Amino acid sequence: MCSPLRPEPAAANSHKAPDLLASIPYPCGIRDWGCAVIRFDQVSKRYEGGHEALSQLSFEVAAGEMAFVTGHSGAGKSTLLKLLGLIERQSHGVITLDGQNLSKVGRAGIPKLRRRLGMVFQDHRLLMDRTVAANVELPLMIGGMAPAERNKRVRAALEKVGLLAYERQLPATLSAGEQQRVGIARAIVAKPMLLIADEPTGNLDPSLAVEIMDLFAEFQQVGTTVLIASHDLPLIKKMKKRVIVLDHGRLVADVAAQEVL
Amino acid sequence: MCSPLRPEPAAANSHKAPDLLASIPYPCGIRDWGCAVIRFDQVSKRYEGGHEALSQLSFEVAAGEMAFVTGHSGAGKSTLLKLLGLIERQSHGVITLDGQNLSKVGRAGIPKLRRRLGMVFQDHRLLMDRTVAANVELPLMIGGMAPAERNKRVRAALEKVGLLAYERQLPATLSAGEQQRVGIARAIVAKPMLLIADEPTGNLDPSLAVEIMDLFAEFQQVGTTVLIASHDLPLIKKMKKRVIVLDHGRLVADVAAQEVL
Amino acid sequence: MSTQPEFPMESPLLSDQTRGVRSKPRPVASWREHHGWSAGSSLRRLMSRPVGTLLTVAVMAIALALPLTFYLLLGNLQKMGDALGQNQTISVFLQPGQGGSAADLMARKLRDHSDVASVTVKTPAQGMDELAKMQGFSGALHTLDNNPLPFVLEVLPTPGASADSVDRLVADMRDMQGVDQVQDSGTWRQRLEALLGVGKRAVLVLAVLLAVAVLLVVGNTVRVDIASRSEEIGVLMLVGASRAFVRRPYLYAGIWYGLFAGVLAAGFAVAVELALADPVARLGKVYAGKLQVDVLPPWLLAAVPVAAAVLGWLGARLVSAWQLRKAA
Amino acid sequence: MSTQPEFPMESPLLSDQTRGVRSKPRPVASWREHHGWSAGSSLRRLMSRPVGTLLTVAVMAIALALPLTFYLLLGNLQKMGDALGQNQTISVFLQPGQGGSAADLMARKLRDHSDVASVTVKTPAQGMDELAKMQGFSGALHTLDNNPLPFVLEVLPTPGASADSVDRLVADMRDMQGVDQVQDSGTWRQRLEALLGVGKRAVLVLAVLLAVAVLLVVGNTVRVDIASRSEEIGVLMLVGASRAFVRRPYLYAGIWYGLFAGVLAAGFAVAVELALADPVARLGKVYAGKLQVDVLPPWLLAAVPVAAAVLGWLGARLVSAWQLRKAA
Ligand SMILES: Nc1ncnc2c1ncn2[C@@H]1O[C@H](COP(=O)(O)OP(=O)(O)OP(=O)(O)O)[C@@H](O)[C@H]1O
Ligand SMILES: Nc1ncnc2c1ncn2[C@@H]1O[C@H](COP(=O)(O)OP(=O)(O)OP(=O)(O)O)[C@@H](O)[C@H]1O
Ligand SMILES: [Mg+2]
Ligand SMILES: [Mg+2]
Repeated sequence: MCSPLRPEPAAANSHKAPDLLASIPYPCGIRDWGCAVIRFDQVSKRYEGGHEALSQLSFEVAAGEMAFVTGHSGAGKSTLLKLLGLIERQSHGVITLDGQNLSKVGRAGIPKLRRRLGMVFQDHRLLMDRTVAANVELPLMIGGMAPAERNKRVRAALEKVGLLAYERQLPATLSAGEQQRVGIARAIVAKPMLLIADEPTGNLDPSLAVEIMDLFAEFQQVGTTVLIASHDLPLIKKMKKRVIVLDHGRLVADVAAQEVL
Repeated sequence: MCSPLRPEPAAANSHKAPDLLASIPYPCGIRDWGCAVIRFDQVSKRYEGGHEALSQLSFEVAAGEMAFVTGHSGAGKSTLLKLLGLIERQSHGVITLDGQNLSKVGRAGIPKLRRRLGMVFQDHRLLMDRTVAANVELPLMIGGMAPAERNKRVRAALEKVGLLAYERQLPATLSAGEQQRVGIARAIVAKPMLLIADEPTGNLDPSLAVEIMDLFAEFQQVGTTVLIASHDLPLIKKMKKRVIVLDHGRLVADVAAQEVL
Repeated sequence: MSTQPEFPMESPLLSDQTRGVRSKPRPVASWREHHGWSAGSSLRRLMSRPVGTLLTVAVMAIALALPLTFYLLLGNLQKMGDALGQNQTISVFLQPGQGGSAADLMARKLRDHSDVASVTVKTPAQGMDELAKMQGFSGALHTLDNNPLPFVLEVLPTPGASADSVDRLVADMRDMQGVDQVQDSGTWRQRLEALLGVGKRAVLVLAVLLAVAVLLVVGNTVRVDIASRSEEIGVLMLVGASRAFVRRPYLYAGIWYGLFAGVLAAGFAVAVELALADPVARLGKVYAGKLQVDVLPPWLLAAVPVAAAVLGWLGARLVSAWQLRKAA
Repeated sequence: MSTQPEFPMESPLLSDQTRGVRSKPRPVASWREHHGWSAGSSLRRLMSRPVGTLLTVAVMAIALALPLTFYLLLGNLQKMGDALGQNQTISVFLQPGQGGSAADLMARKLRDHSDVASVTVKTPAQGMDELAKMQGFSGALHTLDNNPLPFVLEVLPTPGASADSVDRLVADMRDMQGVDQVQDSGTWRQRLEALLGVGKRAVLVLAVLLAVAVLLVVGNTVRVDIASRSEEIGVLMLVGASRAFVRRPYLYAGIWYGLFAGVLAAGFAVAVELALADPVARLGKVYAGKLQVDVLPPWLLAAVPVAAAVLGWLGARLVSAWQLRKAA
């Protein structure tokens, strides 16, 4: 069900869900295609120190859409993604995620919501005393999946990021780029309905970065909504997806996929 | 004093110290211009897990030179820099730093050596419970500088990376790119004789990355030797400095500044 | 692009059409699994830093061993007190006129008293003999032709009788007809009671201190454990773990700490028992074998680890609830 | 590019031509400065997590308070023992033939003995009076015309005399000429000595346990403190800090922990003193005011925080040396 307030995506914003997606039946079945999965309505975030990291942000991301968030260092990209993961709470405005008003999600609801998201963090956030495989397995273990299936999925995810050989190692013995990919594997292993990635290619060389972006695009192909914060403009241009540009916490541009040069 | 084994830089390797530098009296006075500050001689590094991160690496970096180390994720860039900071020890070969054989540096000598280096770490390594200013002040405090002078230098360094306004904040309240710049400020504040930066622009947007690189170049101008690991090829090309390319731990190319396209 | 794209995971996973992790709900199995995992991993974690674990367990064990030791000491003191008390007879002097039959009658009456263990009748002749022996001038008094001593009843109170009930017994006997005087060597008992009073009060004070100490040590250890893993907790919660899930390994850690500390404490207590055996045995000799060392009952030694584990769990539960409230 | 490029720091820094941080060596000033900073920052750090600090300090304080309490208890027990011992007189029965002058001579001789506090001569008449009163048949013995009792010397040993020296005194008196028999109510003293023997042994066992506990608590706290800051330590060492520099705040933390715990422990001990005052006073009544509560001397109360601070420093020193060896 679309949120009733939602304007037609193509009308209000300068973007439209790619035609290609319209033909694919969405496996989840609880939402219509092209319906807003993420909806920011006049959202502001002022940190305790008094710094306004986001101000009056309004935009929507449709189900099955892939979008980049970009902007200078300190523009508010991470803050935006943190609001979606309920890591921070907005100061003003309404955020709707899959029809759910995030302000209404209480302490008990946070874990449930996070289990439906896949998040890649800018600082990796791996458990240093567990193996790579155990790190990737975490969301599945928390979800209570059976060990045999868990194992299969973990290996599949690690294979996707090219780290199957590192399965048994501790994260501390990996290079920064390898750690980043472990974080990506952990985010995708549970097949989330929404993938949120904060600077997922910051430690990757250009060719690997393209591979990872292609992986995210693959997820989009099967209906996962993908939101990626990145400052890597050449890469963003290459991907030809929607781009949301922030500047000092304000939305200064929202370029539809077709319009990306 | 040049190490006697050292071949003429311009002869053995395909690089030469820029002419400009030759005219500047080096303030340190303990080394000749163009003399090798860093010398790797058949250096290999095999980690405990059995992985050979570097193999038979030989190269020199002259005093006052600025060089990039690049390569794919896991190529061994960070390992190379860690050997110079004595964070890891090589398995084979000889590393000479400013005429000193690093294998001969004992436990007591490590802090002394590190105080002459400025290191930017890929994972920032800031103290989360001290303010930005206190973090940047660390090397000066350890060096025993007087408080008034310390304060002056800290403000100068923070101003250089554009974070003077964040002086009193805790690092946790900064964006990733801002944290990275704090790490850079800490590395330059003591005016080290050798600057080692591991992916210093991984979290910075392109324009800021250029600014930071220019800052490193400024340091080179006054005689500081600079070694930067980076996978940002466009940026590296723009800087027109020497580039050392690693691939699976092997040196596969060493491009002199003049030859960078 | 006319074919439907595959889900970007390997083929074995494609069969499952639902998204997310809860493909087949199996709450009980996964709950049991995570309990097993938590118990195992928390144990491995403790084992992976043996020195730290040993230090913590040792501190807790000492805090647990002290009350046990006091229990042991107080038990032995009480036994000693009882043993000392058992030698205390009360002498009831009958009036000079009372004869042997009156004495026997009275003795029979007194034997029915609940606080009386035994009554011995001492004739004037026996009294004179004893007096002569006791006062050290053997034979001298035998020269007296007219024995002036009265009949005396030697009353032994029941071993466990309290000072109060003995006092009442003495008063009762004083009021009996034909009794001239009752002599209770009461200072003895009074002194002992006073001594034990101080001891009991001191043990109470110490027991309170130690109970607080046990709780503090367990709580502090778990607090510090959680504080040092705040990053791990943060990560777990970021990937969707509930509070109960995050807490589980810490609760098991608390249980393990308690269990090990309890076993060690029981060992300590047995060691103290052995250390005490020698002096108590020497004391026993004074009473010609009447005194046996009071040892800790096996059920108590077995209960200590269990109770300590419960205490560890409780401390972990309290502290983790308080600390996780601060986590995001 | 013909002008020399400026060092990329602001102008006030350009005047200094040397590189690095050691522009003007000022080792003593910077050393003092860092000590002050370490003391201050470690204190602020403890204060910033008051609950945790309080828990740790409380655990340490209890471990420190226990030996103090035992010291107090043992002191009071010893006093009681002395008080009980003071009532013990030795009766020396002279041979029937010995008259009053011989008794006086002997008494004078005995008074010179170092273990003798006082000697009282009891004439046969006094003896008869006492006997009559003691045995409860007042007047009956007065009818005897021929007093058969000998002279008796009541010897009171010096209050502090040990059981051994009193035994020797008894043996000496037995060997004296004109002495018929020496009666030492020795079981009393023997019992008390045995009791105190058990008590001393127990206190020794406990004192060892507690000394270990204090060290463990301090060491464990600092260990955990350092372990939880391993990242900070790593960073400090990466930017060139020496081990001594890194360690300094932890040593100060150890000192602070010890100091606070010591003050708290002294407070605890005073509280225990007050709790003991009442039963000891009651015991004192038995001895008609002869017994005074043994209190902890002020110098000891003052020494506890100092000693605890030293202990804290020591624990921090040991553990930090061991843990920093593992750091890069
Ligand atoms: N402590 C370690 N133990 C074992 N292997 C290690 C360790 N550190 C690094 N490695 C391995 O050595 C290789 C080189 O690592 P290094 O960190 O030098 O790569 P890098 O070039 O810096 O990569 P990135 O661009 O991703 O940072 C990697 O394959 C990594 O897995
Ligand atoms: N916890 C916090 N408290 C106070 N201010 C904060 C906090 N987190 C972020 N900020 C501030 O909010 C602004 C936006 O931060 P954010 O992390 O969203 O930036 P970003 O766009 O992700 O930057 P980067 O590319 O460097 O990661 C920054 O100026 C930062 O200093
Ligand atoms: Mg960010
Ligand atoms: Mg690296």
